[in-house]
Amino acid sequence: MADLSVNVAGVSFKNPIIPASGVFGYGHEYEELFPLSELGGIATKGTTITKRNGNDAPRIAETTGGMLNSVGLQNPGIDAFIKKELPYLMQKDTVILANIAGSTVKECVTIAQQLEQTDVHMIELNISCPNVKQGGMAFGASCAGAESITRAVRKATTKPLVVKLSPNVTNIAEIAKATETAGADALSLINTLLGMRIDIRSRRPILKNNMGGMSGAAIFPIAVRMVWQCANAVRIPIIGMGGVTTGKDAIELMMAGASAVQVGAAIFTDPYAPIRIIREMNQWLDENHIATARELTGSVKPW
Amino acid sequence: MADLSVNVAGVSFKNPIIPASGVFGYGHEYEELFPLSELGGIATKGTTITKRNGNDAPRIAETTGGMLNSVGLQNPGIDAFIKKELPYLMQKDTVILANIAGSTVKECVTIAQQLEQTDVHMIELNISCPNVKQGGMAFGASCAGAESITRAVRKATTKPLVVKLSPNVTNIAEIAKATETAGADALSLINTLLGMRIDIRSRRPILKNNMGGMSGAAIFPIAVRMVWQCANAVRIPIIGMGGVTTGKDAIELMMAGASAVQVGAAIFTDPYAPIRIIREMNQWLDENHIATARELTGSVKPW
Amino acid sequence: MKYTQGEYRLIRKDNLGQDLYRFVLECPEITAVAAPGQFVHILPKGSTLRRPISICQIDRQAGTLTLVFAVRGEGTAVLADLRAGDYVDMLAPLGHGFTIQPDANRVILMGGGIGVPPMLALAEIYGERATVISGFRSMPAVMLQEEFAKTGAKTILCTDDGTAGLHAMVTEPLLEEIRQEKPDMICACGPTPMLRAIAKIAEEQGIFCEVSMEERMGCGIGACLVCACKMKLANGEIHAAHVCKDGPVFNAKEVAWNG
Amino acid sequence: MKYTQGEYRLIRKDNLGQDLYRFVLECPEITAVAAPGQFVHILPKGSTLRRPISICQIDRQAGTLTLVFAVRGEGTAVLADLRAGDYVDMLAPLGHGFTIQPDANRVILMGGGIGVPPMLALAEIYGERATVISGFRSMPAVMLQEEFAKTGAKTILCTDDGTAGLHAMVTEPLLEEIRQEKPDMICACGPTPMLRAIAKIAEEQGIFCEVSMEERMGCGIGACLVCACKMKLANGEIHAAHVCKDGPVFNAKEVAWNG
Ligand SMILES: Cc1cc2nc3c(=O)[nH]c(=O)nc-3n(C[C@H](O)[C@H](O)[C@H](O)COP(=O)(O)OP(=O)(O)OC[C@H]3O[C@@H](n4cnc5c(N)ncnc54)[C@H](O)[C@@H]3O)c2cc1C
Ligand SMILES: Cc1cc2nc3c(=O)[nH]c(=O)nc-3n(C[C@H](O)[C@H](O)[C@H](O)COP(=O)(O)OP(=O)(O)OC[C@H]3O[C@@H](n4cnc5c(N)ncnc54)[C@H](O)[C@@H]3O)c2cc1C
Ligand SMILES: Cc1cc2nc3c(=O)[nH]c(=O)nc-3n(C[C@H](O)[C@H](O)[C@H](O)COP(=O)(O)O)c2cc1C
Ligand SMILES: Cc1cc2nc3c(=O)[nH]c(=O)nc-3n(C[C@H](O)[C@H](O)[C@H](O)COP(=O)(O)O)c2cc1C
Ligand code: FES
Ligand code: FES
Repeated sequence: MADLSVNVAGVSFKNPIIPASGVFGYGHEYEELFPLSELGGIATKGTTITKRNGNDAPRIAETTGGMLNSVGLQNPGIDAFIKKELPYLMQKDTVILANIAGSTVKECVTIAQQLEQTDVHMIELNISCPNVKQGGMAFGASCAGAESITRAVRKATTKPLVVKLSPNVTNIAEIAKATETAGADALSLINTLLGMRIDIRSRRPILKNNMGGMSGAAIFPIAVRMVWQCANAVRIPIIGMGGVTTGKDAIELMMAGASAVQVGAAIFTDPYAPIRIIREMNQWLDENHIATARELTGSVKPW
Repeated sequence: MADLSVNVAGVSFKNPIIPASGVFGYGHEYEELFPLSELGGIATKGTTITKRNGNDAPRIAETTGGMLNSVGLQNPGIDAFIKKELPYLMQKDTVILANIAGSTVKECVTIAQQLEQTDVHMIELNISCPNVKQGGMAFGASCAGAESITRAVRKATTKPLVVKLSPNVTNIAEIAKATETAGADALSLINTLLGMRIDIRSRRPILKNNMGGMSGAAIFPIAVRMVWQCANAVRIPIIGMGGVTTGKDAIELMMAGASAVQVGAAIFTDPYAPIRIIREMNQWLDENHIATARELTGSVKPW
Repeated sequence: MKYTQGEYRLIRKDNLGQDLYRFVLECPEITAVAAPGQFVHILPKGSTLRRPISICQIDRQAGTLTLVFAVRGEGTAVLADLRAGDYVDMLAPLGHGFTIQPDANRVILMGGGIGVPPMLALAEIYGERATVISGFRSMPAVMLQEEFAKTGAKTILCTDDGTAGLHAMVTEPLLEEIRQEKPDMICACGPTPMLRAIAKIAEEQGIFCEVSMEERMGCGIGACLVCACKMKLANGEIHAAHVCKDGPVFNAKEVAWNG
Repeated sequence: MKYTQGEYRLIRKDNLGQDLYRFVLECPEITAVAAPGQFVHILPKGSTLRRPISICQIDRQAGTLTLVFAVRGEGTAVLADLRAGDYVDMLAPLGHGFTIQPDANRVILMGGGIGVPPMLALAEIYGERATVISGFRSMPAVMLQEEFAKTGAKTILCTDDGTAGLHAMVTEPLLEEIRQEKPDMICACGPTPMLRAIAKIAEEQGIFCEVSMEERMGCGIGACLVCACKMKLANGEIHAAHVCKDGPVFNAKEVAWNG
């Protein structure tokens, strides 16, 4: 049994695997299948100040090796999150990352301030949601935007602050640097890539929102590249994600520079994916006589 | 039999299907399998002024639903192209798009001037190659870069000028507009997305160039989205590509806004892909009682 | 809710018509807890997303579930290629089924097209107390009429083109049946316009009505919020419920039909 | 070059050792034009890219090709799951084989590991005029020795760990064989360090030597320029040749071994 524990920005994880924000709700539904305590952590659904119903359905489409979603940040709002969801989650003996997604800097600051009063372990600031008209990706698309929102939220919280980056940019390493400068404790990437599918019979986009965010195995090479570029650009740790489906994928992303790994769309294909990935990592490490998962981080040797 | 003919920037194609630059060489090898005259057109391998050997091997890696390449513009140089390859191609009764990829504006202008003396039908200016250190994607990553190189090449040629855009940007519609303003007659998109894969046993990137361009079915939703965004931003026609594998994919990309469609990685899976796609388009149009392929272009109705 | 995920053996496969298949699957632990109106979430090999298919019959004794599905796209085409003896990856049983009223005297079950199969599990419960009104486009699409007859239920068949049964929409015999004797409940599954029309009739006549809704899904268990369906809350507010967990069966009155 | 693409029937499949398989495929139009040293480009179901596999035996009369491959990654694992009777998508025969010298008196065929199989098609041509030196890591990896013996060729077996045959690198018996009688030609296939060592010996001894090179491929027919292999031109310039079309068999002297 290899030692799978990792540390990200001072927070200890029993293993590096974290269901990604948005695919896992607040965990309840998966407790029917496995104990949440087996997970390294849980990233909760993006929270706004007030309740949001999200975009109109259909909100999902399949693509080769992946999928598109346009949920659009449906959530019960920060008060309901803190009162109804968090107390339950905080008992689960796993790291809780509260994903926040305000549509203005002020809104994000308010949410962070409210979370400051809770026991949540980390804040994951989503500056990269492609499915909302205001805020979301707009913050993450420029260095100035990323820097200013990070700086503001940084001031509002003493909790470890993870900033979640968008892949829909020309130079993600520059944005990573701006975020580091502004005080982020860690980065998480990648969020979804903006995509579209059309039903050719009806000549209408499949998603009611026309476009949506692409995730799943198809985007994995882009995630590996971006994690590697960011790891070369910043000193803060990176939580990698994007298309991770197997233990080997998680190991590859860690070699590229990730300290921990989130799993999204793969959970739709296999609801046990996070647990399977932990088991597969363990097995590969043992077979290759590697004692700790930690030593994988950033160990790729470029040509 | 539906009428498959299309017109792009004044050039008539017998059908909308064109093997993409880089996957089809100069066509010789595929003549063993089918007559080149069955194709709508052929986009030739990117040409520089002098001969280039390209990057070191390995230059290819497989990914879920796609692949990465890092060929890096190996080609015999413009003189050899004009003397040895073009005369043969020009006899093939299909539209020839000469793809050019200089590493400086001046180089692109020189190549365009040399092609001006030939019968080649269109010039496809590649401002988006992710696999070379100079030029390439650097031109295509900013509006100013795209505009200045397009303007310079525009002055150097009277031939229809197609500018090939990179998907590795924050806002492709803005770059499309800059290119239109600078005098492009058409756009082609998307080139490959920058990606990476690591061999976890050796902890080395699979590609000797570390990173490479991702193509194939996996990127199709991104191509549909970008073609749609550009079609909504410019008035010049668009040649769409990126992951097209079936006749239905080609139809979807045309509905998103493409007037013609290039086929790349799919040819590696099925060397008959372009011919099969033409047949499948024909069949779908007939089944759906659609008389011409032309009427597909831009016919999606957004929600 | 109690669900499991696993590979279950396909013990029988029948072709019920063009692009229409019936699967009988051996899955005792699912059968033990499944109820009419619930669905299974099947993974076609090679797909990222699972496909929701309603439960058609539940045989607790044999430990088998029956499903009926139409080939619509790539995933259902892959499923249609499976052979008896193959294994099927299912996450099931999911969702919220129809309310079962043990004391009901009269229940009307309404199915339209591929919405007909889930009515069978209900007909097997209500037997002679049920009237099944099923509608299809045309004769070749008609299915399961013998199976419904076997339950003892009264069956009324309609086709849009009159090639089999009544040349009528399902709402015509529904109104006639209500006139004859007001039912305790109406259960319905089918295309949204049909459900909307039935819901309107039920509301006007003051009959309790449940409808099974369709929406594209991700997780299938209520975690991803993909399968939104708009509901009117008592206070008039619009709320996005989720077909996979809050449904697929909803009280017809609560659905925001124009939302 | 003349090649075709199609689905060809796998008529026999043997397991030759751990993760090592032999396929016999029925493909008369390919067999008719195939030559030793050429390869086939096989598409595993679900892959984007084909896998190059060398031709091991060519039986023109039966219209069959034999291939031997090791399971290395996902694609070869999918191939290993095929059963006799299944169809295999091949683009073949591709590339440039070994120069056949009908008048040669003595040819040395050198194979290392999974580079051994292509030597069999040559041994079947040269028979007693051939000496086959094959090297493997260890006994369990040894293969095809009986088949080589049947051709009438002299066979010399080496293993890195001495568990079968000589405890030696293949270059040791090569030097010994050359000492005994200088061959007209050396043909080799195997890992690059082995080929480099053989090329050096051949050059020093002035023996014509051809080597089969490996590189990752896209199209397999010379169009995409993916499979670059550096060659020294006569003028000393370095040129990127392509394994799929200019090779896989190259004159050992022309390969830029350090490039
Ligand atoms: C609760 C529920 C119960 C259902 N019961 C049945 C049934 O008993 N028999 C039956 O034939 N069909 C049923 N359907 C519809 C069935 O799920 C779709 O026909 C099927 O998912 C289409 O998949 P595909 O691979 O053929 O299409 P594709 O177009 O390849 O599917 C792509 C994606 O879209 C989704 N999708 C496409 N159409 C639908 C749809 N109409 N509803 C939901 N998702 C869709 C798929 O699940 C998949 O995620 C049910 C749907 C729901 C929501
Ligand atoms: C001309 C030639 C002849 C060959 N002959 C044989 C043979 O007779 N028997 C045999 O077992 N192997 C042979 N190989 C090697 C064989 O092609 C690889 O082992 C195989 O492609 C690996 O595929 P995979 O699906 O197992 O690996 P994956 O890692 O899943 O493959 C991913 C991609 O990388 C490519 N790739 C990975 N390793 C290699 C490699 N070593 N060489 C070329 N491409 C590679 C694959 O083709 C595929 O495109 C030959 C290679 C070449 C170039
Ligand atoms: C249905 C769905 C909903 C998502 N919602 C959120 C969200 O609320 N906040 C967020 O930061 N990311 C959200 N994401 C993005 C994922 O957290 C993750 O970044 C992305 O899906 C890439 O990982 P994957 O390829 O493993 O899915 C969502 C993704 C999906 C598929
Ligand atoms: C091996 C390879 C080489 C390529 N070379 C070029 C090139 O020289 N010039 C160019 O503009 N695009 C080049 N491309 C990009 C393709 O023309 C096309 O834009 C891209 O592959 C997306 O299409 P696809 O998904 O259908 O492959 C190359 C692509 C591949 C796979
Ligand atoms: S499908 Fe995930 S919430 Fe319904
Ligand atoms: S693989 Fe395409 S040129 Fe060799």
